[in-house]
Amino acid sequence: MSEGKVSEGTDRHTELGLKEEDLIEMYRYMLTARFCDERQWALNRMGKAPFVVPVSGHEGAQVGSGWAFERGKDVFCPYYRDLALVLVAGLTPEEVFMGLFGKAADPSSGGRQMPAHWGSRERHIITGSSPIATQVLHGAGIALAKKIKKSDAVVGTWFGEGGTSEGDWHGAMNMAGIHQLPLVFVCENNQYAISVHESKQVAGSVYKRAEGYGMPGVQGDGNDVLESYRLTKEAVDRARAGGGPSLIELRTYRFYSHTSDDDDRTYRSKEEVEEAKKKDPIPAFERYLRSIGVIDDHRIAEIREEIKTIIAEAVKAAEEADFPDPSTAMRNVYADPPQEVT
Amino acid sequence: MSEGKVSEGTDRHTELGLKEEDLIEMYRYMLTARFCDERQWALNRMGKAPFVVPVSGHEGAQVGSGWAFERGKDVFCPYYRDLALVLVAGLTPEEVFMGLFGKAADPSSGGRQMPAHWGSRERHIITGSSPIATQVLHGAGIALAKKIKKSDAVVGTWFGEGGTSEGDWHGAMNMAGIHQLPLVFVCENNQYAISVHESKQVAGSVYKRAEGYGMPGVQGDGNDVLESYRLTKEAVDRARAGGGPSLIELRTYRFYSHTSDDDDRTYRSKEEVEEAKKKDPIPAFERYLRSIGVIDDHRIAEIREEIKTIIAEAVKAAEEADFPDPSTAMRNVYADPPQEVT
Amino acid sequence: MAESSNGVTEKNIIQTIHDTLHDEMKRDDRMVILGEDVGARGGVFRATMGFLQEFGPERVIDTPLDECLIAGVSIGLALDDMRPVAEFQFADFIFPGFNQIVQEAARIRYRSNGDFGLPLVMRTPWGGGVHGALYHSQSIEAFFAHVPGLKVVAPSTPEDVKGMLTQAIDDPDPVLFLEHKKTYRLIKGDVPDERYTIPFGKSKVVREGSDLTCVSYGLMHHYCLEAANRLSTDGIEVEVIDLRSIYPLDMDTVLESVGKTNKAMIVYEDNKFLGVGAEVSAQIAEHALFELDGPVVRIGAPHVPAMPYAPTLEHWFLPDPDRIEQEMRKLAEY
Amino acid sequence: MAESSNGVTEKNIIQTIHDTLHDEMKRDDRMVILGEDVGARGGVFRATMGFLQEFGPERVIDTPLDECLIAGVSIGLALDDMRPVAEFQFADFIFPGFNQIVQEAARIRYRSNGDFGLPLVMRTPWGGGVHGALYHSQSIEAFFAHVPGLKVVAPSTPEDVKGMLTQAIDDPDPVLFLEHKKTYRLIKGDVPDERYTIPFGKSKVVREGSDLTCVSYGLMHHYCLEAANRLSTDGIEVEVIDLRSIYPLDMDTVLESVGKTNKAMIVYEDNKFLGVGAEVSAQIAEHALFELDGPVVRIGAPHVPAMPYAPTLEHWFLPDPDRIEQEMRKLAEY
Ligand SMILES: Cc1ncc(C[n+]2csc(CCOP(=O)(O)OP(=O)(O)O)c2C)c(N)n1
Ligand SMILES: Cc1ncc(C[n+]2csc(CCOP(=O)(O)OP(=O)(O)O)c2C)c(N)n1
Ligand SMILES: [Mg+2]
Ligand SMILES: [Mg+2]
Repeated sequence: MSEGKVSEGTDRHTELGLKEEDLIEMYRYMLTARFCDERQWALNRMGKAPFVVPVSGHEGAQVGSGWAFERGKDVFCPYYRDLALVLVAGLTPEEVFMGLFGKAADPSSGGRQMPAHWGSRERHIITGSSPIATQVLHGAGIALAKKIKKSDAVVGTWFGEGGTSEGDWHGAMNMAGIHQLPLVFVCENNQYAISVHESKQVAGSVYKRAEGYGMPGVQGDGNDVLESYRLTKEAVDRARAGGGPSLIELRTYRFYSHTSDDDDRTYRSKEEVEEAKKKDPIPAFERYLRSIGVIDDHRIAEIREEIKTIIAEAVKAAEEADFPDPSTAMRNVYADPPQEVT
Repeated sequence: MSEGKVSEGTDRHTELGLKEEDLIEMYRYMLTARFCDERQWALNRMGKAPFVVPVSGHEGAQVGSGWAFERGKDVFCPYYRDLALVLVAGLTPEEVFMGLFGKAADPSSGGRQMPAHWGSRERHIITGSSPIATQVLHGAGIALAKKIKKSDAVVGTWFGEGGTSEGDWHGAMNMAGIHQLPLVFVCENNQYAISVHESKQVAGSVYKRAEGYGMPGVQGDGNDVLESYRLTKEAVDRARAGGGPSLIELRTYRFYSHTSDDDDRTYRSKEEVEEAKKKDPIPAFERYLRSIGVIDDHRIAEIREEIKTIIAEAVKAAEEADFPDPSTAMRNVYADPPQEVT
Repeated sequence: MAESSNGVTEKNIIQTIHDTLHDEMKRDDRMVILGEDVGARGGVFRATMGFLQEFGPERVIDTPLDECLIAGVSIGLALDDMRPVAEFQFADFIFPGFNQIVQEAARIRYRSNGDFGLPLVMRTPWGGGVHGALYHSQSIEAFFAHVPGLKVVAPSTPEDVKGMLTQAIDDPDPVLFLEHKKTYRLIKGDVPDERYTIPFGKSKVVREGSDLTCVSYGLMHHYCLEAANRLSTDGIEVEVIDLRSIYPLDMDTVLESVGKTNKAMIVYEDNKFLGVGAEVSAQIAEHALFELDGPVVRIGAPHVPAMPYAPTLEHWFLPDPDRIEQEMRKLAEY
Repeated sequence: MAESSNGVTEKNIIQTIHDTLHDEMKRDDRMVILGEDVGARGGVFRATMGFLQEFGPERVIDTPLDECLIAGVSIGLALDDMRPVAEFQFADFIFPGFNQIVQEAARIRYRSNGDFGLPLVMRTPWGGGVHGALYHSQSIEAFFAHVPGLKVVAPSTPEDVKGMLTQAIDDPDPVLFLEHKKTYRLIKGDVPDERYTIPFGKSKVVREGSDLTCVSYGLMHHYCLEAANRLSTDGIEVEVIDLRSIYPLDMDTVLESVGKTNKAMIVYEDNKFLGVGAEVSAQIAEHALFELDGPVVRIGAPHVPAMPYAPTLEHWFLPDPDRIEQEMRKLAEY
């Protein structure tokens, strides 16, 4: 992994089959995620959002990997960190803020779950929970269904390096390997699970585990959106062609604390964080876009302004929206609700 | 893995630091296990033993790997198949049959557990249960204790290839790799978990998983007792010297059905079983012992007779022993039993 | 298989399960069966015998030895509109899948506010009296019935087994379908050949009586019936109710009966403390207190970790018709 | 930390836990603490703040994110004569370890007929009212109290927390030590500086009364006390019992109180169905039926999968002093 790879003036995207419109859209998603994040932290400090899960730092890995999938056909099994990814998958900023506030219009859960517990049947985003790594097995099951149905849809599942420790992950890797499922495992390795460093989390290394399960494993720079796209696209194409699963480890960093309940100063130094921010995926991608002449200062300012406006409106709509009515609280425990047991 | 390796006349054992007495003892353990097994099946057919877990076929892997540990210091975390191993660790045939009948004098459980759920604090055999692969995590915990105490004891844990599928196994491999624990993982790969073939059980391969967890992994012929010893001894020595964990995959075969409740004819052919029996670890080791002149026909007949006598007496003693008294049934739920909750 | 006559066939319970699963596999392509040894082996109790040959390895899937995987993959299948019927080889071995079942399967509909649903059947053999010792005899219904979002049923006759298994497969929600393994071959009965379902949440008065109400399920139901029949010769008439469904729990039938008999007893082979009998008893104490002429009696297993192996201890652990008869007599005479 | 005077110091609950663990770590070399984020982070609730620095990484172990591992490795440590105190970061996340806890930890002494024992403490923050939603609000005591071989305690005051945590560490058997996370900073009290233990299986009459008996534990105990105090101004005197220990369960104290007040209510924030209140109620129905002048009332959470996030729904879900007061009044006036 070499630092700043994306900023050089070579045309990397054409090789990858990406058009300039793609690049702009990817850039917009990255920025949207970043600005949503900044906004939700601000709301948290204002006492308006009790709980925030930040994405900042992961936008390159998420948008790059997410872009490799076909929306409307493929299936996303994300985890809580994946704000940028679910935007790519089709959630809107307004929906994100509905979830942040726990409003009735939150598409993920109607205000039942904490923020960042994404889900949307319509967008093929599988409902997620808090217990770590359960979604990877759901991904395996969905991929098995696709295989049984002879569909050419591909399933992606995302998780942190901490998520690789649970038995669920092991089971999903094993199942995918045995049945050569159309499943792409994407590890966003930011070196920490809350405070626990990778060295106390992962014996050996994440991507090297792939071989033991009979699938290809690669490691790449998650701060490089195009590299993240390239590695994932190869895996998605292979899976779609019947070539089975892959494991992709994207190295990145989380810029904020784990959540708004965490304080990262107990376990990592300010210097380390500052150092990591130098590899921020957004300016890196901006440098690339400039170098190939797709954007300039003016266009950047314009885009930023557009996105900020969208987010401001989203926040406003979400703030004004209603909380769920307690009279609805007994719904959806079962499809046919029995009487409340009292 | 080449067939019949042990039968050649070269002196393999001296290289391995084994004396002739060792060889004879190892041979006796293998035979004892085999004869116990034959006897327990006979008792089952006579209606005297409701449940039997066979060992036949695994004696080479178990005695070879078990012999690499130091009794009285090292710790054994076996699974139900490990009759030969627990004999090496110090259980007597009489104790084995006490367990088979569920008698009060069964040292493993006083008749509480099914047969083959081994345990003996005195012999450092950790109490086992039926749920697969839980013992490997206990092994990791004990190995961690040894490391904390700066003891040079080594822990061994045994399991089938089916056992590698549970999350417990993954967790133990991870923990052992991270903390470089003095733990040796021994997989007795007999290609079946009840009826499920290895190809539907293990993606990739067992021993290749080791690298992903940062530890050495090797595969060897489990029907070759000396090879099983050699590979395990290397791992035990390394662990004792502070070199961390290892994974050893010993390829073998189970000759009988999974248990007396199983019928293997539904899932594997008679021919396959017959073919596997040609690699029986016991005659193979006999050939080796003959070839180096340690035993001859006469001595073999003598040893067999001795062991049969021991087993006959063991069975008799166990048959005559008492079942546990129901008045003891509430004991040992807690150290200080509360009143029965009625 | 026995001959069918008048549209009914006599079968034991394991045969009923086999045939019901078979009919449903033929009926709905989306149904897949997965678990340990469900393929060539046809399941260790033969519930899926011959299925692999008939339906192929894509619909009859031998999984790795990992119950977490079985549960999690089944959830994924259901989310993609398949109809998974998962087998956990023994109830005692479901616990590695506990997190996936309790935190995921049970909560997916609620947490997505109905956006996702989960038509999932989890079958598993439970219960004791088969020399299975600590790890092949357990009762697990209380753990799961405590979890909103799950349905838990434990029918005890072939007819109910077919109707409720069919219902479980039709059900849009996750169902834990408990099969008492001692009843597999012990209990026989007439089973209608036609497809039918029995709705969950309806218990059944199997024997009418006026002296006391006895509530149970699974093997214990049969033992209670036997005890009640014996007492009848002494003029004591016990009303015997088979709960069949643990959640939803049909307390209406129980309360109505208690209103008539004024005495209640609950018999279960699970550990007594916080077992299903606790809930039944608590609901009686809440809703029918002043109808009672005697204490609400619970017969359950002693507070030891599951059934021991030795025949002496197994016998000590498991309630049997003798003990139930005694307790019934005592309560009737209270 | 507050000043000590007369050998007692005022502390909140999380501080009490921190200090108790700290004292015990100093006292016994064999004690090790393991869990997620217990090291540099000092635990997400700061229960082990500073421990890594003081006791080093061999006794304060950040584990991988795998609760099955945490439970299983702790069992191994205990089997080799260490004194593990495992932290599960939230009660809601203990379930991947369910199999190791229920099948292994709980049964090791029994299945080995006493040859092996298991001095193991499992601490975990439970309970709601903290905007934690479905997966950071759960009550888990019923699952584990149902399992013979485990002890389950849930003290609610700093003094009890110290005495019972010390007891848990001394205990030769596996103990699930439940800490209500909403009480961590909410509840303060005097804590004796000296080492002391409070035996399990003793509940506590915290407020005497003659009109009805109210049994609860955890946060609900505080809410019940508040409701009872309010009612006192109207001349209704509620006897309030803090269970403290779920298993062993001290029914003697409860039954004695019910014998006096003739009315019983159990309040818990877990789902009502098959929650701890079911067992308490069932035992009352079995042993004190004819002492009762009113139904045995249970207040528990509705049958939805845990607490929702939106403030409107969270409020709806969790019993509060207002609702408890109402129900108390109704029962007192019954
Ligand atoms: C089963 C379970 N255990 C513990 C937690 C608490 N927890 C939430 S996030 C987290 C760390 C996850 O780290 P990682 O997988 O690396 O993802 P990251 O947050 O770094 O993106 C932990 C321990 C949980 N949510 N689920
Ligand atoms: C958790 C759990 N699930 C299922 C079982 C049922 N079971 C007992 S042994 C076995 C197969 C084990 O195969 P393997 O690990 O390869 O060992 P082998 O019997 O071949 O020596 C199964 C599925 C169990 N005991 N525990
Ligand atoms: Mg991470
Ligand atoms: Mg095997």
